[in-house]
Amino acid sequence: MRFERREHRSTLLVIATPILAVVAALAIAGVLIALAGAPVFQAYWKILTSAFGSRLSATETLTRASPLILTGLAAAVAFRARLWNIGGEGQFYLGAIAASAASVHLFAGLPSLLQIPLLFAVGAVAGMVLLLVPLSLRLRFSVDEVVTTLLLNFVALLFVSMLIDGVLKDPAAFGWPQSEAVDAAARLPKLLARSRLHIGLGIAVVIAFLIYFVQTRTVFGVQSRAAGLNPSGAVFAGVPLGRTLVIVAMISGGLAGLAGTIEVLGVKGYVTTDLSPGYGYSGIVVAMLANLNPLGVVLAALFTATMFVGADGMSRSMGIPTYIADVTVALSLLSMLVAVFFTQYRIRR
Amino acid sequence: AAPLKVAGIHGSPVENAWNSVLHAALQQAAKEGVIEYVFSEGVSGTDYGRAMREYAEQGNKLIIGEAYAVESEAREVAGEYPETAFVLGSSGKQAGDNFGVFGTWNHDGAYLAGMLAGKMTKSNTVGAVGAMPIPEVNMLINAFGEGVKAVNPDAKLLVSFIGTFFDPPKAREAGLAQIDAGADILFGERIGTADAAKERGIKAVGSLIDYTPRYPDTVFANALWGFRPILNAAIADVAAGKPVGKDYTAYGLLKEGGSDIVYKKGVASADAESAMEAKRAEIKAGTFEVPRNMNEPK
Amino acid sequence: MTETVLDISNVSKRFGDNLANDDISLSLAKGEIVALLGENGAGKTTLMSILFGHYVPDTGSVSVMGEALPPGKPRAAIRAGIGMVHQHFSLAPNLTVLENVMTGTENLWSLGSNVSAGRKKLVEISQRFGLKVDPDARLGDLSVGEQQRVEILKALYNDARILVLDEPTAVLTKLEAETLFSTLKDMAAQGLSLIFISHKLDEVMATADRIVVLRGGKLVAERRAGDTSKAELAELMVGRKVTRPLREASTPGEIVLEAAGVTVRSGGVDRLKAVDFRLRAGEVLGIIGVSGNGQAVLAQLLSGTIGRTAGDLVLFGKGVGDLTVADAVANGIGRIPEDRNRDGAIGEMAIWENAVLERLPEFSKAGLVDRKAGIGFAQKIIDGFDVRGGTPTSRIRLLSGGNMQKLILGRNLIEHPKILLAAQPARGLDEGAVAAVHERILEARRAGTAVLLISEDLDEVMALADRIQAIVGGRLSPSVNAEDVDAQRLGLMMAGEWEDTTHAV
Amino acid sequence: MSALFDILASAGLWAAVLRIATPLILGTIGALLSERAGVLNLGIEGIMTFGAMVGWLTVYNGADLWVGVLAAALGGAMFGLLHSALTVTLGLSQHVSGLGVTLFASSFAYYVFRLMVPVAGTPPTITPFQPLDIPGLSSLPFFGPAFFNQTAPTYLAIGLAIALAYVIARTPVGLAIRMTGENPHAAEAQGVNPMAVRYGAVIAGSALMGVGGAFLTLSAFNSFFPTMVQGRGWICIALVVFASWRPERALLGAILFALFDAFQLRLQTVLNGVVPYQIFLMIPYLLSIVALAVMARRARVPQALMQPYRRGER
Ligand SMILES: Nc1ncnc2c1ncn2[C@@H]1O[C@H](COP(=O)(O)OP(=O)(O)OP(=O)(O)O)[C@@H](O)[C@H]1O
Ligand SMILES: Nc1ncnc2c1ncn2[C@@H]1O[C@H](COP(=O)(O)OP(=O)(O)OP(=O)(O)O)[C@@H](O)[C@H]1O
Ligand SMILES: [Mg+2]
Ligand SMILES: [Mg+2]
Repeated sequence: MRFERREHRSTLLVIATPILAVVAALAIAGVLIALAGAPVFQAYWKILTSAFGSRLSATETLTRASPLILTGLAAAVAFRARLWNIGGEGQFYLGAIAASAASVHLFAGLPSLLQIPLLFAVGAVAGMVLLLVPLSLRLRFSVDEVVTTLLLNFVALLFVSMLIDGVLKDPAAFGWPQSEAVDAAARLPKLLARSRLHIGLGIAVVIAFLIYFVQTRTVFGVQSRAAGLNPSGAVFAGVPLGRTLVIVAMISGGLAGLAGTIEVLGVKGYVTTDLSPGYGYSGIVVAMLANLNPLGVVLAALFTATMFVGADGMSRSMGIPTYIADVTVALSLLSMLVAVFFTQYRIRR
Repeated sequence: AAPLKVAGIHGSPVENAWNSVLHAALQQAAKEGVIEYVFSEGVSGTDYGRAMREYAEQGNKLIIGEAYAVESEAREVAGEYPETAFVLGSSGKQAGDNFGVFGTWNHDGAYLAGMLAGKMTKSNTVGAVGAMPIPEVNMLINAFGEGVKAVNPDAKLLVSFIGTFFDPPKAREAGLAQIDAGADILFGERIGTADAAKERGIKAVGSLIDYTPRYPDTVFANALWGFRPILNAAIADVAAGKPVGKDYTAYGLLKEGGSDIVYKKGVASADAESAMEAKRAEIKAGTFEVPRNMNEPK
Repeated sequence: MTETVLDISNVSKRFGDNLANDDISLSLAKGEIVALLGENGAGKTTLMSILFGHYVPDTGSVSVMGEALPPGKPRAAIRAGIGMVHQHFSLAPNLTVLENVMTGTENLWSLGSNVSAGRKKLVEISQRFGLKVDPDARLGDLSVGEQQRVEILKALYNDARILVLDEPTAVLTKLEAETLFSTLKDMAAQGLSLIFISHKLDEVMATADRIVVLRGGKLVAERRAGDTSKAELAELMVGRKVTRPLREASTPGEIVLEAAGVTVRSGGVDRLKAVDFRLRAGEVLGIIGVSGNGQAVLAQLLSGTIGRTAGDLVLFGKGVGDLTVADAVANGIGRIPEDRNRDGAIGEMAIWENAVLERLPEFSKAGLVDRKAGIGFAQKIIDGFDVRGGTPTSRIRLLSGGNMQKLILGRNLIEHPKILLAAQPARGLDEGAVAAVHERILEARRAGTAVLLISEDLDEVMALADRIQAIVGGRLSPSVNAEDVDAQRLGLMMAGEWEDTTHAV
Repeated sequence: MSALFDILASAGLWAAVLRIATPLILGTIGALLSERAGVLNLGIEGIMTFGAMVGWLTVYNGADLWVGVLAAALGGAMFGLLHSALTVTLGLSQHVSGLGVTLFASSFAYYVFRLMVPVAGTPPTITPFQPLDIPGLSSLPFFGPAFFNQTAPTYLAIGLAIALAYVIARTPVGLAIRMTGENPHAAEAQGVNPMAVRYGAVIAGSALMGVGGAFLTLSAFNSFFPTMVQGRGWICIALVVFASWRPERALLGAILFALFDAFQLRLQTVLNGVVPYQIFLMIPYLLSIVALAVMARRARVPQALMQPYRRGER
């Protein structure tokens, strides 16, 4: 058996495979649900209604998708240029802590219209800086960035933990390790009252379109792709390799930092070490599901959020262990990865 | 009356001692037919707000849980669901009519256990392993230390924090480290500590739940905390249509029957035990109050 | 005829829509040397991969010494005595020579490896066949020629009785190639049977007993070496008469590019040492040399991918300091890189993107790429330079080497550059493609383009260049007129002996 | 200063070091084995979690402790099979598949645990491995309590690391693994099936990871809890780099890291929080990055690491 790359993809294939993947994932999850003694089809229905069946569930799904779009874009942009940024989680946290510290200690009192953009910039820069470290190691010493970015996640998280346990600790938080709450003017406006949905979703979607445009239409987009696919060929064609990768890293790290910023300003208001349930890591999977297409990232993020919020809510209403939510997400991600593969390859003897 | 619909939202897995106290009380109440109980565990800060909202929308009347990592958001949610009563573990204050709080004040028991430990230590060094230096943990460890010093002013207290709420092997390592540093009795604010004591054949004190059955030869005393009195008070308020926006902490005090010490008789000397029992009676009578020191123990 | 050691019968193999091998039968006698000839993509490597078990044939079978080989099992092929030297080296740079050779040769589950026995055997074989290597050297530290030796030793170590070599000389110098072939002949005399693939007809004629020609996946001809000629073979391969174009006399114009005392230092070594040359419009200046002597550095310098350490570059009468890629393109310097897959193309990108990548500023407005114009440009190249096998939007990886080379040539020549820098422009190409590339270069020369041709292939340089300079150890010889020299003289120049052959220009 | 020395001179510290190191040794050599064959396995965190759970559950249901270890190995191998199917057969991106496996294996472990073990107030326990009494050695002064008072799996882990070092450096199968990690095409050309080698290495490596996780529940502790692996898997990934892909150095690296950790816990009792504990925890990660920067020049990274191998594709 071997796999042969498809040169053409039929529309049917592109639509049918992901559906098959979801069906497969739900079938396996169904077995586990049945093991818990719950009626399987009712559980499926609950997954759907818990994700979209009410105002609350729909807004929750969208709220959860927002940071995933940004971390997914961060991964997609970098992977396009073959910059393996596995450090989205760390960049997310650094962005969050930088923005919240800036809001408390630098920009407190500034009006929203001024403060929020400033904080976005601060958070994005923090994410960039964290990614520029492994990038410069790669450019200078040719150190593979997969492991370095991965390791920096833990350094960043410990660093944040140290800050919120030290200099940035909120004195009013009863000793709980968390940062001081951001300025009220720094909180992102809600899209809907009585929900957690904030304008971060809109920002994320707009950025997705922007990136799509940059990648497909601009000189930089073509050059960064060339740099990723064949560095020495790109150099021969006059692509400034180092500069291109630096810009890519800045965009990627910046987006992950921005994700953290938006999450902290939009949802929580302060930083703890459980601000992110792995958004940085999920972003990588989201990006792969989307085949690194920025618009696809929006859909993949929505899909991932739907699966999680749906299954999580289902577990609560069916009274089965909460962990089924993560199981379902993992299964859908894995089967979706396989599905994406089969849209690109066919089996040959 | 139909049983009250109650939901529990646990930030940690329900094996975590603190959550297990809530969980056991809730399960017991459900078994007695007082309430109908559903729960979620291991709910992260990001998901906590949603879980609260979902349970509120599903028609639960009382929601029990922990606001520590989500203090402001929890109050926000309560504001949005005025029909639902929320009673959450918190270091903060109650809010509005439907947001009540409770603290974990089993420091009375810790003080009393400290009195036993102070008399038992031969190295004049005792240890305490805690999660993080947050007020309630500090208060507990400080109370234990005060109890030790009350009977043995020369004794030294070693304190370690493991930096997380839930890593038993790590708590065990921290306990071993204290034993290596000379401690011969450990106060295990965190589960795992007693395993170190057991391994080295010394004695340990448990917190929140009764660890003695689990470590029969090791854990000789426990600073118990019971949630049932708090739960009962909250259920009664909800059933009576009274606002729950108050502080339920006091129901957890020894004086109110919410917490206590349980200990294995005959491990400490008879003198030590009777001195301790005398103090216990004073606390019950309200004539003695264990100091509440929430500063990080040094 | 003596005993038959190998029998390939009725092998067919299809990749997608492409019938790579079409009912091919071939046999090999003990001690015989067979050359396999064919255009790029004719199916030679595919056939050998089937023989070795890398690929499973759709139909047909292979048998060795009368015993059928199970398909798709390299291990079985090795056991049966087949050794293969791959077109692209299959070596691990981080392992030692001995480790590279010994991999897979012992029972995988034995508890220890008999390294000393392995070393002994390797030394023995290397002495017997005259292939000297240091068993404990790290492979990555060896030269390409030495690596080629390790490839062959690997096959011999497995007691190969049939040795298959896929373009073994593509990366070797003429001298290395000659040594290799004399070794191969010795081996054949000792009873080894050989199949080798080559595009170089001289080698084929000089070495093979029998020549087999593939075209479009079919076996189209079989000749004994004595009964054929280069011309006939070229025609059999391509299916029509092929003749390499001839250089007509011309008068060069003014000097367009001049190097005076240019030195390039990198990694603490002077890669180019005070190099001087002058290039005139309408002439071809050939630079010959054994690989590793600085021609790659010279090409990089003029392509704008590295800078000088000392000396001056003068372009159209003006000093340019260091040339960047953008300068080069803007000044009308066309560039054909030595390694088309590594430098000349981004395999996963579309043909049109590859066509415009180095001149994106021309095909963009305000940072936005004009896709339509780019596709139009690519189509013009495809039409004008007879690039077959793809449309502007298909990935360039799908083109065969010859067609990719035509595209690269096209993107440089279509706008009539003033200077063309051509590094090894015909490397690895089949006879038909070579002729096409040469024709284009001479056409550019007729139109007044100044061509700097860097090549290791003396025949190519003698056919195309007006003047020739040799590069040895980073030094450039004075130039000689092509008319005044023969292969022998050039050989001496490449060995660094040019003092007495100087002809000033 | 003397306080620091006292800590280093205490037998308890060294006993703790070996104990803390054991799961790291197992996880690291597991990750190392599969990386040597060219496959990065970021599934390790989840695989260790699953191993911890399934090993414990097996013993809880009445099986012998060693049967628990075996179950953890099998459980790990199962996820190794999944990771290989995705990355070796299909050639999917290894880090993405690994992250997926981690998410799946850990949540699956929690779910199964919760289904199998009814929620009780206190976590149910088993009787874990007890320290082995090695005649003659265990009673030595200092050395006895420091090094010869460990449970059997600790000695097993050390033995396995040494054995793996031997296998990789000195045996034909080790050479085949190295060749596959350096250049799978070359392996194939020598009659070694790189797919099979990768499957084998990933599966065996994952089994080791599973056993590493099981150490936490069968020896270091006696119950299973969700999230109990606490990032130890990621430490192992760092340690592989730190060890420059050599099992014997992985052994040292794990011990060094454990020394940091044990020392840090003891230092708290002395320094009482002068240096934030986070600093200590960061050190192994930062050291690995530095080690990588120093080593990358010498190109000791398996050259085909993370490169999918597809037969018949160039
Ligand atoms: N792995 C593959 N997948 C798909 N098609 C292939 C593959 N390998 C070869 N082909 C097809 O088989 C044909 C023959 O290729 P092959 O490599 O055998 O040519 P060749 O004669 O060795 O060429 P060259 O002289 O350039 O080495 C090609 O034209 C190509 O279409
Ligand atoms: N893996 C592959 N998948 C699909 N097509 C392939 C593959 N490899 C080669 N081909 C096709 O085979 C044809 C010839 O390929 P091949 O590599 O043999 O060309 P070539 O002339 O030998 O190139 P080079 O000179 O670089 O060796 C091309 O059409 C190419 O697209
Ligand atoms: Mg070829
Ligand atoms: Mg070929």
